[in-house]
Amino acid sequence: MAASEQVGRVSAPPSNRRAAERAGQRPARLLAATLTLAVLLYFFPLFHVVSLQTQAAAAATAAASASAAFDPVTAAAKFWQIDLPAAATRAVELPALAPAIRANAESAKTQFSKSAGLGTAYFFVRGSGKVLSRDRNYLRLAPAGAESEIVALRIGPIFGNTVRDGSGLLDVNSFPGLQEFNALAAALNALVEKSVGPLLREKAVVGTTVHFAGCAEAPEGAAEAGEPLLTIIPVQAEVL
Amino acid sequence: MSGSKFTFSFRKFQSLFALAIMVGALALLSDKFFTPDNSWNILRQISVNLCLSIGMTLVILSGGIDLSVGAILGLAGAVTAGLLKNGLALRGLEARLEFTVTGAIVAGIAVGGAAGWFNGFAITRFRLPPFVATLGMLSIARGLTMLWTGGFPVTSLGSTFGFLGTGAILGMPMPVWIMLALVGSFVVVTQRTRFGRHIYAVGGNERAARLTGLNVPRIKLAVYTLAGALAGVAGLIVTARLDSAQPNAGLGYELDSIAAVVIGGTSLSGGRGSIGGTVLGCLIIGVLNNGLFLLNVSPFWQQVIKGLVILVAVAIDKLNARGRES
Amino acid sequence: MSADPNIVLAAAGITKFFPGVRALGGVSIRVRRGRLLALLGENGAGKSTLMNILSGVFLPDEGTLYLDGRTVSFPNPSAALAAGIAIVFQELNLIPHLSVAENIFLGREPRTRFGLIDYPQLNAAAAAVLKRLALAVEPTALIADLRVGQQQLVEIARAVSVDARVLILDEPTSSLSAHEVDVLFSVITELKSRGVALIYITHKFDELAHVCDDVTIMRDGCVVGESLYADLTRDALVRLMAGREAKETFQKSPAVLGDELLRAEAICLPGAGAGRPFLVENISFALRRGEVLGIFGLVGAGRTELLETLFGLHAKRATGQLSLEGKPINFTSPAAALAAGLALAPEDRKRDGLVLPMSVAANASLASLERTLHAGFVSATRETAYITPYIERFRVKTPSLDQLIVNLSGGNQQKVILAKWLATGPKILLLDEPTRGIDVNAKREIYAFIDELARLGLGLIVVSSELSEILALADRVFVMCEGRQTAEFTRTDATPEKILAAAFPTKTASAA
Amino acid sequence: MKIPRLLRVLASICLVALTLSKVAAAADTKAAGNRKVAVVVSTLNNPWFVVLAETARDRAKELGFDATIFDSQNDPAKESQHFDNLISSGYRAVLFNCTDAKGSIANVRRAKAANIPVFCMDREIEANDAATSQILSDNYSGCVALGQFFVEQIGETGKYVELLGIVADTNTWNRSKGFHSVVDRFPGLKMVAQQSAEFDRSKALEVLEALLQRNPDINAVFCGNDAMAMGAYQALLAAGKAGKVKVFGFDGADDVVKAVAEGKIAATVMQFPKTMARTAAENADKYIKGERKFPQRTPVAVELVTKANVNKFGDYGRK
Repeated sequence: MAASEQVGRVSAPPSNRRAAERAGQRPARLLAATLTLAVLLYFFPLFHVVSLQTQAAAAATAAASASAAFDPVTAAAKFWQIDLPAAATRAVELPALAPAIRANAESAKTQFSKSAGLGTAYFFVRGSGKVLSRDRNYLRLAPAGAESEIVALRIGPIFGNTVRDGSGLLDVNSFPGLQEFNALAAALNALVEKSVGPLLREKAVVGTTVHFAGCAEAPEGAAEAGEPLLTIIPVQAEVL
Repeated sequence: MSGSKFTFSFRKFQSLFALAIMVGALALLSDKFFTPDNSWNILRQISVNLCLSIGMTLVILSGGIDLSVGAILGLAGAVTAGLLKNGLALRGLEARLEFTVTGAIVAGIAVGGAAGWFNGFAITRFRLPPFVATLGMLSIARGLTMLWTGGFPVTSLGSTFGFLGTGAILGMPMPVWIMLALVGSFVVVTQRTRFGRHIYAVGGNERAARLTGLNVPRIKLAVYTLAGALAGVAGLIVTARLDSAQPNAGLGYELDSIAAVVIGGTSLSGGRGSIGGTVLGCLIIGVLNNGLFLLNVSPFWQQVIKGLVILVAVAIDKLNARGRES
Repeated sequence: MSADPNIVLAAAGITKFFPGVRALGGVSIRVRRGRLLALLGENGAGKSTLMNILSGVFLPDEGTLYLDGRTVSFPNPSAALAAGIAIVFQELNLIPHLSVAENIFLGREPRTRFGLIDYPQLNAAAAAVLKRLALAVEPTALIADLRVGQQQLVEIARAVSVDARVLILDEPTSSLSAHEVDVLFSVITELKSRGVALIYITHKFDELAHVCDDVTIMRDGCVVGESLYADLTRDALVRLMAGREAKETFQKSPAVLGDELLRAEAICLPGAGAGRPFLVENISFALRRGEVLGIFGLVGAGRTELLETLFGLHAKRATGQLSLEGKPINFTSPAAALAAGLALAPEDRKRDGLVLPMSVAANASLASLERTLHAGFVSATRETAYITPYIERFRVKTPSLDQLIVNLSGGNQQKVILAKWLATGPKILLLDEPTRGIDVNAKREIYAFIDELARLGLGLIVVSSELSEILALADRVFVMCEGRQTAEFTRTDATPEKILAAAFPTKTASAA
Repeated sequence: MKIPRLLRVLASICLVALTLSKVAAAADTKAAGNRKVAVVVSTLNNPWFVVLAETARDRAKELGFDATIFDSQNDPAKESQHFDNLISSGYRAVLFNCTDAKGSIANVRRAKAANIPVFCMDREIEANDAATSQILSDNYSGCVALGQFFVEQIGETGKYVELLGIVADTNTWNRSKGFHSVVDRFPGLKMVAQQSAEFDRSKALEVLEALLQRNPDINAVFCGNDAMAMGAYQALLAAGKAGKVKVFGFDGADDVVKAVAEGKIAATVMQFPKTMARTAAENADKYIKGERKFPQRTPVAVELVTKANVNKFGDYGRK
């Protein structure tokens, strides 16, 4: 039966010869693969080992160059020593500002205020006044030339962008970004706390007169009687 | 049943018909559609999904599902970017490994493969349903990505690495080269290798495959490992294109990928489908995305339309399947 | 049509097309009250398609259905069921993780006043139905815990419980034990006496004598004969079915025994959970080259488990000693058994044997893909060249090698499985119910192949629950019952009575 | 036979989809000619960003543009696709709300190289030479103000928990840093827990419920956005601590502004999405008309909303 011979042929056990050949080739192939891999790795290494000392040195220089790019403390100190005192002489006088606010807060804002970007308006204001009372964070003054009003001077911790934006001199676009601009505000606040705060806390007792220049957020309307018209963060102060 | 041959060949080309209809309609509706620029756009845009979908096709052909590819994409991208940027500190040895671009790429793919291997291990060794095992890996890989990056993107990876995502050779963008190479290789793997045939057998009938002497666990392990490694490649492309590894990169990509595979005619119950179909599936999704964009369709409507297309594709597939089996 | 008031259900001129093929061409049948109509025909003759149309699974493309003389149309199975037509399919359609009672009354559950399922009533009703079928299972048992034969009976119970006017049974006995078949026949007799009309599809002619009244024979989508059963001889039946003269009995050539191939000693397989402590208990035997060893046993006797154990499928649980050609071996996996030269064609082709979404060629070459490699890649040319002789040798009827295996008839599917295993060049072939659900002609062909393979020096183990099959094929028979080896006979001293006596358990408590 | 029918189904579905697109497109298209402006927004999954995107689109339409919104779904890669598409189909300008300060730079640079100006809204990109202008919400400063109010409300001693947003988001940290720049100055104020609730209302509810188990004695909760503030309030309500524990949010969402008025939430910070969106659209208009001088960054101040001034706010801005 021809057909059964065919089954006989194809149903013979699997050729062991071929399997043996394959097994013989295996180590050779493995060797070839390893060699190829080694050559590849030599020309295209996956990584280099760097000791931590070298790396620390490199990191230090990197940090140095990074800080050279922008250092809020240096920038703040420069502004504080040079630009701000010059601007203080051009600040609006409190006796002129106070009645203007009392008359119309909105037009006072358009006339006298400064701001960075869109939004909060600030006054840069100077004047003097007699200390009426004080607590941990504020002095309350009766300003000279506008004795019917009250203003508050901040002597506690300083937060926010009032000092940075109040002078109208600083523009976010001369800094790398908003984060740096905010860091500058914090550095300026620290300078206020360090150089103005202690002086006022120490000397400005009730009854003394304080000369000051400082920044204040523009109010939306005139305050109720007995409440401070402005809350000023002093950047310069002198106690008589 | 001599007619089933005809059904089969129609089935093979139904996605092609759909694609042809869409391309024709879009070419009529928008003069911007059939431009070389826009064509490259579409190809570049589908490259990431296609990388994931090749792996997903293998997994689905084998009768499983992989929900973790998007998360693995994120992890691999983050590892590559992190190694490239910061290297790897060896605590005890007072030294650090500074990775070359090749090294970082290999590491990214290896991490993807390792995560995929773990999927396969959980599925074969502990008999977890693939859905559960890869759902777990989804969360694990996301968490590892967060740990590795601290939740922040890793950026500025250098132009050599960036070439993978933004470069071009002979006028063809790199992601498209990578995609074509992978498609070519895996068409061969699925159609012309024993391993490929075994994937179909395992997905078509796992018990029969086992009784035929196939090492089913080893095949599954390989399939999930490959899917992970391919997700790693996709992660490299995404990272290189953005020059940044986002900790939440790849969020939800597993669903796009499953959609592409299903639209491409691969059966979710395994054993039936092809890489070619998946390429069409990705193209359909890509052309649809692009077309809806060019036609100024509101983003809310876009999602509805995409969902409808998936439903219609699968419904047609089911109708055909019913016709064939009767 | 309405001439005979006894005709309950009639179909006239039913035609049905599937893509590219005409499955039915103008078929007419009549089913009478209180009578059983046997529908006979080879696989692929169109019987199942016709039943699917009668039970509302498909709509016919042409033709009319009449119920009590009135034209009806069943757009879906529930419409047919509502009209009183119930069907038990050949493949089981049960939900494994629901209880027996829940399966029987699925979709028709009795409710309490609050709309919740009334479990006491459900279980009581189920118990009554089970009792009618003499099926000793609890209504609350899970389907998954039942044996296949019991599941088949539950399926029948479901159809009986609807009080159908027409009951269609598609090969109901394929996985039933002889005892269970007897119970089924008495239920059929009872149903007939109550006026139920039955349609019965089977390949086992022996069964017809017990229950059959009318016969309709189909071939190639057409009715080729209608008769009273009493008027037909067996030869006439087979001739009508095959469309040619067919000799039903098979003569095996005498065995030429060679060296010992396989020796099994004290094979044990502990049960996985509840039930018997051992599925296979202390089985020993030897198989020689050129020998066909038949294993007979009722469903659940442990025959399938024994074959699976031999094939390395239960490597972790099984104990005992195997030796191949005199050398002790230990199979840790099917792959190891395959490499040693064993091959197993499983009982449930669709579940365990075939990869349905793959082509004929891919199924046939799956176990021997390494022979089709060219430079490490699967070569379609080599695959075709390698596999074609086997496909032709087994006379597989397929339009092409690229045809999906799912489109082939059961007999041809089985032949592809045999081709697949022969292509690996095995020494020992384990065949578990090799002709289950296969038509007469294909069955005879497969017997001839088994004979031929034995003559070529292979060792074969054939497991079957068909006594005639074992008697026709086996050189030696051993009988299993409840996992144990209860008797062994040579070809000459094996008689049906002796074999059956050994197959039935001595204690009736756990009647299989 | 089935095949032709399937084909018909397929074809008709495609046609329906395309007709739908056409209808939707027609609704979006009024101006003729190429005056296409894209609004690319990080997510539409949060009402705040929907307001931002829709205001930008509507303002651009008022200015005679054909404006379309693109949703990046918080994914820089999707955003990148949008940029590729809009570059190749010739858009005139992009009003842009980025997904990531660093990850989005490459996209903006690609647009710039194709001569398409990009106007950032709300979120900053960390480059000075890529976008034409950036209208930014100053999250840090907003939280500085909120921190000051927090200290006023709680006093200088107490315990609080912080619910962070998505940890990968720059604004999460800008807000947290701004808040801590104030509150950390007061050593009596102890943060007993800091956890992420991913800007999500229901996550915040879960996280705070868990935290309350361990820290039943807290005085306040600071939340990185308003959705989390509402979630935190619900958790406190369930624990019977509403009113005893003060909740602080950020964004100025409508429901929170109302809750501030009712005293359920102590304070939030109003960002002005409408102002930013309108300014960006107007800048784009000016650019197309020929103007080239724009400040790189324009911070938009944010304002503290408390019970004292809540009546001035509403509808994502000042009334």
